[in-house]
Amino acid sequence: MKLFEYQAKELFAEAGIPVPKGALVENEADCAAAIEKVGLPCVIKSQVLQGGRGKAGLIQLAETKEEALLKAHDLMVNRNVGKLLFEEALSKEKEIYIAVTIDPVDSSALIMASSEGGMEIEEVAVKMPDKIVKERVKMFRALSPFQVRNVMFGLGLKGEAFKQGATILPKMFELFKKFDAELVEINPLILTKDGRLVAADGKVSIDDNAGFRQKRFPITRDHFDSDVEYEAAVKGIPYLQFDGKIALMCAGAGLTNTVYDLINYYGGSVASYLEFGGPNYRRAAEAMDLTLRNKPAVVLIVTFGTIARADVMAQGIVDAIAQLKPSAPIITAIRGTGEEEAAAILKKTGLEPISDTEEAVKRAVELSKGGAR
Amino acid sequence: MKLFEYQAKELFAEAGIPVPKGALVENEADCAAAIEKVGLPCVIKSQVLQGGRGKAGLIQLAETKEEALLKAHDLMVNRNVGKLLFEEALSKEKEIYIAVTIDPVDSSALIMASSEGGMEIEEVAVKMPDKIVKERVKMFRALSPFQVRNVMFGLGLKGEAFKQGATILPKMFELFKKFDAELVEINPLILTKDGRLVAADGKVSIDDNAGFRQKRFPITRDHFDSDVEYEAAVKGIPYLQFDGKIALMCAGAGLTNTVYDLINYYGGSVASYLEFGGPNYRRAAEAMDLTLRNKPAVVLIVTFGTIARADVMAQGIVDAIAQLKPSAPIITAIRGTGEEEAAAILKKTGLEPISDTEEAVKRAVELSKGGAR
Amino acid sequence: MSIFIDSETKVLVQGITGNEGSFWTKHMLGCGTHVVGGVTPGKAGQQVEGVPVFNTVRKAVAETKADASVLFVPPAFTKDAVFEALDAGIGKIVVTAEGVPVHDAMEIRAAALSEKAMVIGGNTSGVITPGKAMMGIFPYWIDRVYRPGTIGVMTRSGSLTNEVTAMAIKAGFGVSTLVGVGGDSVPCTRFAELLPLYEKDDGTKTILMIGELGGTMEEEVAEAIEMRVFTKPMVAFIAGRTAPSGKRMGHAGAIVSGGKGSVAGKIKALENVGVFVADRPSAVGPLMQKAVAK
Amino acid sequence: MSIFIDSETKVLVQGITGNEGSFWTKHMLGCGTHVVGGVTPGKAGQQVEGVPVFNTVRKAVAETKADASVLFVPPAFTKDAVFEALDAGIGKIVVTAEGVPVHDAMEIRAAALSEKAMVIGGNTSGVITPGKAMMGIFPYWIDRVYRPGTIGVMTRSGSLTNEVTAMAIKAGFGVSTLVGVGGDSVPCTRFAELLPLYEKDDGTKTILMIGELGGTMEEEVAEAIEMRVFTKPMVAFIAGRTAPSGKRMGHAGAIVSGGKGSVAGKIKALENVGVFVADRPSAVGPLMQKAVAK
Repeated sequence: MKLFEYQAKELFAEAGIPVPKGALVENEADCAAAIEKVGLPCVIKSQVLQGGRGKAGLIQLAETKEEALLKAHDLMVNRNVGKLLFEEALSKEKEIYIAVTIDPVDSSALIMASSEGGMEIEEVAVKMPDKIVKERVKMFRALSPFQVRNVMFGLGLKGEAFKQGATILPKMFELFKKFDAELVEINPLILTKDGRLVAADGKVSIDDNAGFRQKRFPITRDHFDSDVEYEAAVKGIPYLQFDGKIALMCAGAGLTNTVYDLINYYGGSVASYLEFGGPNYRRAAEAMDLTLRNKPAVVLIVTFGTIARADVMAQGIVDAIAQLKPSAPIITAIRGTGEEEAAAILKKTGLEPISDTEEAVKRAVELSKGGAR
Repeated sequence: MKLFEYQAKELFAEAGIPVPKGALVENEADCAAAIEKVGLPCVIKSQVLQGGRGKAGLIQLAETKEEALLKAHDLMVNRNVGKLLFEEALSKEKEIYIAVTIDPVDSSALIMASSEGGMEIEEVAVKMPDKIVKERVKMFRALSPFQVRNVMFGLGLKGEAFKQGATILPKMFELFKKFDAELVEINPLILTKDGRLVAADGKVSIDDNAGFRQKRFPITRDHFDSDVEYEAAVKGIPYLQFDGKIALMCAGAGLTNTVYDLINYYGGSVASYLEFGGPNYRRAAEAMDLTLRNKPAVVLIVTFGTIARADVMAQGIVDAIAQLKPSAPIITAIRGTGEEEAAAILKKTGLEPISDTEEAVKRAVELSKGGAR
Repeated sequence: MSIFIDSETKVLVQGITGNEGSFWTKHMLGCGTHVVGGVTPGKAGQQVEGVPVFNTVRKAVAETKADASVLFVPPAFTKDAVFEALDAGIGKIVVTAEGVPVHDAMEIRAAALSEKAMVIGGNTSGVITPGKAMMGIFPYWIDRVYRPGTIGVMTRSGSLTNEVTAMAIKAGFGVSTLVGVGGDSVPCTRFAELLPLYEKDDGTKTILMIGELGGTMEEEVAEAIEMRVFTKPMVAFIAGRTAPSGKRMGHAGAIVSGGKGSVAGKIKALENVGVFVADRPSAVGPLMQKAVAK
Repeated sequence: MSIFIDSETKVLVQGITGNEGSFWTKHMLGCGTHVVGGVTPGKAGQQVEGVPVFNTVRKAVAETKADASVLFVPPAFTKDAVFEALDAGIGKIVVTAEGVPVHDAMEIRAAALSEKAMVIGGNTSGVITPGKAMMGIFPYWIDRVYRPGTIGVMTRSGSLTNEVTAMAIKAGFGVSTLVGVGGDSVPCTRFAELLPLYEKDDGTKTILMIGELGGTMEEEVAEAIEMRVFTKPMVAFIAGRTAPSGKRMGHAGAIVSGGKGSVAGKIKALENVGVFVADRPSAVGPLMQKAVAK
């Protein structure tokens, strides 16, 4: 789960990593007080998870109070941004990129740093790979002081800035460990004209699988683009919403991705992606309820040899249909142990069991384009 | 540095390891209040570092207040014990040995446990090695829950006692790590008749080399048998006091031990052991001052090829003699670079330089027995 | 004739007394697996499907000489259970749990590498040598998928494996050993690390690799082929060719971000070293025939 | 003709700009050591005795191809400095510092073992191949001790090494390589771990082991001889035969406690496997002649 910038900075501040003076605002009425608190000029930053906020106009600089209020109004009202972070504007001597992430091959923590802060690290990696300093920290080992020095010398820092950087990195590493992070990133880490290092932005991503021991930041509606995605996440059912016509209800992520591909190959479009394999096979009704929210033209159900018998899955789907009475046509390809019984069950409800996945996809695409049912 | 029992138990209590109700007393006048606090019957435990306190009569059980006061008086006045720890007497269902120590070969932390608590582990190792449960914790790894279970199953614990033991061991391990301990031992860990596990005794030994980061327990006069040993320790000069006649001032621990052996071979006896090699070679006067405190019959100085030139060492000794004017005869075997110059310097002060260690030892032994100078 | 597991492998089941553990112990026995013992702390002395239960892996190994272990242990306790197996000298471990924290998986992988052990998973169906033995949760009874043969299958998926493997079987082939490395972002064993085993195995003539978007595992396979670490013919199917960037597609590891992990990149890397890449499951059968003929 | 170090070994000096570091750099160069670089964070660009100084070991290795490093770093920073050297791929490290915490030494030893590196020390004079090179703080100029020859010396002591080795030299011998494993209770390399190196070294005909009370290093040597890991003749001198139990005799590792580590036990173990044990330094020469004749 990605944290919002203000949450990341909350962690930074607690850990002792310098952050700009800031104030979080959820109501337009509080903007004036926020500006008062952080001073002028100030930066107004939309608290949304999407990348490229600057280019998208979601981060604004304001010189005067009036300008700040106007821009905040625009973001909150016209751009529909729920939370704004007001921050003091910093003077920039230098911008640094620094992050702690994971290296799944080496299974180590990977520190990446670059003196080209502000740029995306992927861009630096392509354009000037020499500018990236990498330092791997072995599992079971602590971050050693020599590794911190390697990074700071690699960034070309000197004197006071070296010392400050050498205290910031271990704190980032500590957060990485303590919060089961997949990423702790500061970009840019600004060296101000008066010689301070300050985390001007912050990205922290926490491993969803560690939710049982990382309870501080619960998922919220703000983390998702739609109500349904949020609801599905709360229910623990993998679900993604798109703007096409065919809703997928498949068992197994790999199979779902394959069906997604096939729909595109055959010129169809996907309305939603829902995976109800594994332990979710008993939750056909819940899954179908979510699936129908986006008003798909067709529902396509594909499974093959899950832990549940095919007939059990078929019965679950039949029950769900009886309960929810979907208006969209339903195409099924339910295979595996008990598939004959499954076919019989489906037929009884008027569904035609299809045994070949591509056949089922073709049928769904035709139907989604208004073909005969 | 070994901690006193009451210090170990202070750490245990802080860490959440159950200890008996206790009260530390430094003045006889406070004994009554201590008994009041811990209740009767009570155990009165002399806070000294020597082993085998029970057999030596330094731990006493008292049923009544009068008995307790009498025994405390005896320990403090007749046995000259400075600190007494009064503790509630525990009912014993079972006694367990459990310790975390180091394994220098495997370079792991070594947990040793035995259901034969109360006995010294070395004795158990000889008499019933099967009763010892060993669990090694690799460096860089945390103590894993499975290892705790291995120990608790190995001890044959069940139910509530298993659970309590499984919380105590990780706390011991934490203390071991946090305090740079060479040993954290509970012997016995008592299972009381009402089903509680309580640390009835505690030994913690902290690595002297970690003194720069372990400052909580400073060395005190109580840690040493004599004032001189305490003073030498404060000065950082390795010194041991014995009751023989020849005081050793040698450079290098190995050479000192060899001279110690040779003196015994030749029928002599050692008054004190002082090592002034390494960085201490500039401190001849301090070293000689300590050496003379025990009023030795002879001072024997042996060095061979230290970092310092032999003539520098010889000059240091000559200066120390001039300053301290020792009455005991001094035998010197100072070899290495500049030994000719050293010999000349010594001769000038009336000392006879000897080049062979065994020769020097023989001479010292003769002198210590009243032989001609 | 197989890698990782055959009917001689002495398998332990950690978490054997749980619902999943006992259910799949029955099925593992049913398909021929030599399950010699189970471990659940505090349940020593019990039996599950005739298999003796021990309190600790150390004890179980001492009594049964087990050399492999499959875990039915919740994600929160998986790291401890794997460490317990490694500590007891077990060199082959399968983690079925879905939801093992990434930091735990990294520690498990690091420990396994340093102890020259192999941990398969998490979030996997496990390993199966059809007709002989399995460690995990396969519907081995589906004959049109789990038929013995000479294709080594390695996969990141569950159901998709059935879908794709069935296509190869339909074309007249069978499976030597199928290994699911799992769908997590840090699989404890990576595709490329299986190749030396398949290379050495006489029973494996070709490989069917079922990959998907995200990560770099398929690219590493291409590198291994380039380095001639692996020389047998290979067919690959990679799901997620049309998946949108930045979305996590079901599996934790199935995400393209910052331009990394795209299926197009994987296909290019594989085709460059002579791997036959199927664009859809139905293409797998014909390509496999072509690969074998090579 | 030597173990661990010869005149080809490219040596780095960590902490080179300190008093000790610069003083001994001069002497190491003086005795022939190929000192290629030094490391002191923040002092890159300086020179010490003509040797270039770098900020990090990684950089120093990249520039100089150093394959060994000797540390003149205070005990509190020793662990970090050793880890830095290991991380940079250096396989031979000498720690001269006295007072390295035991927990740090344990971590160093564990890291070195897992990375197949050798860390000598702490609390040692280091390693010297007389006439060729040294890493450490030996008074190599004392000719009646540091004379080239065919005896491999391994020792826990400093001055005692001079005392005892001089006796062997006096009897007509010389030293191939002398390794001080140090007097700490957790030496990062143990006597027995040097034996395979001495066994392989053509320049070493016999071993002189200078041990003392405490620990089990001498017993491990006896075991290695028993296991035929080492087959050359050996003379040993063990200090502390008459030392009282329970007292720490100078070195951190020199203590007999709970009946463990007594010199009597060591001598018995060694004599059992044919080691010639000298009861005093003067007995070493004659025994060495006897050993060589064997």
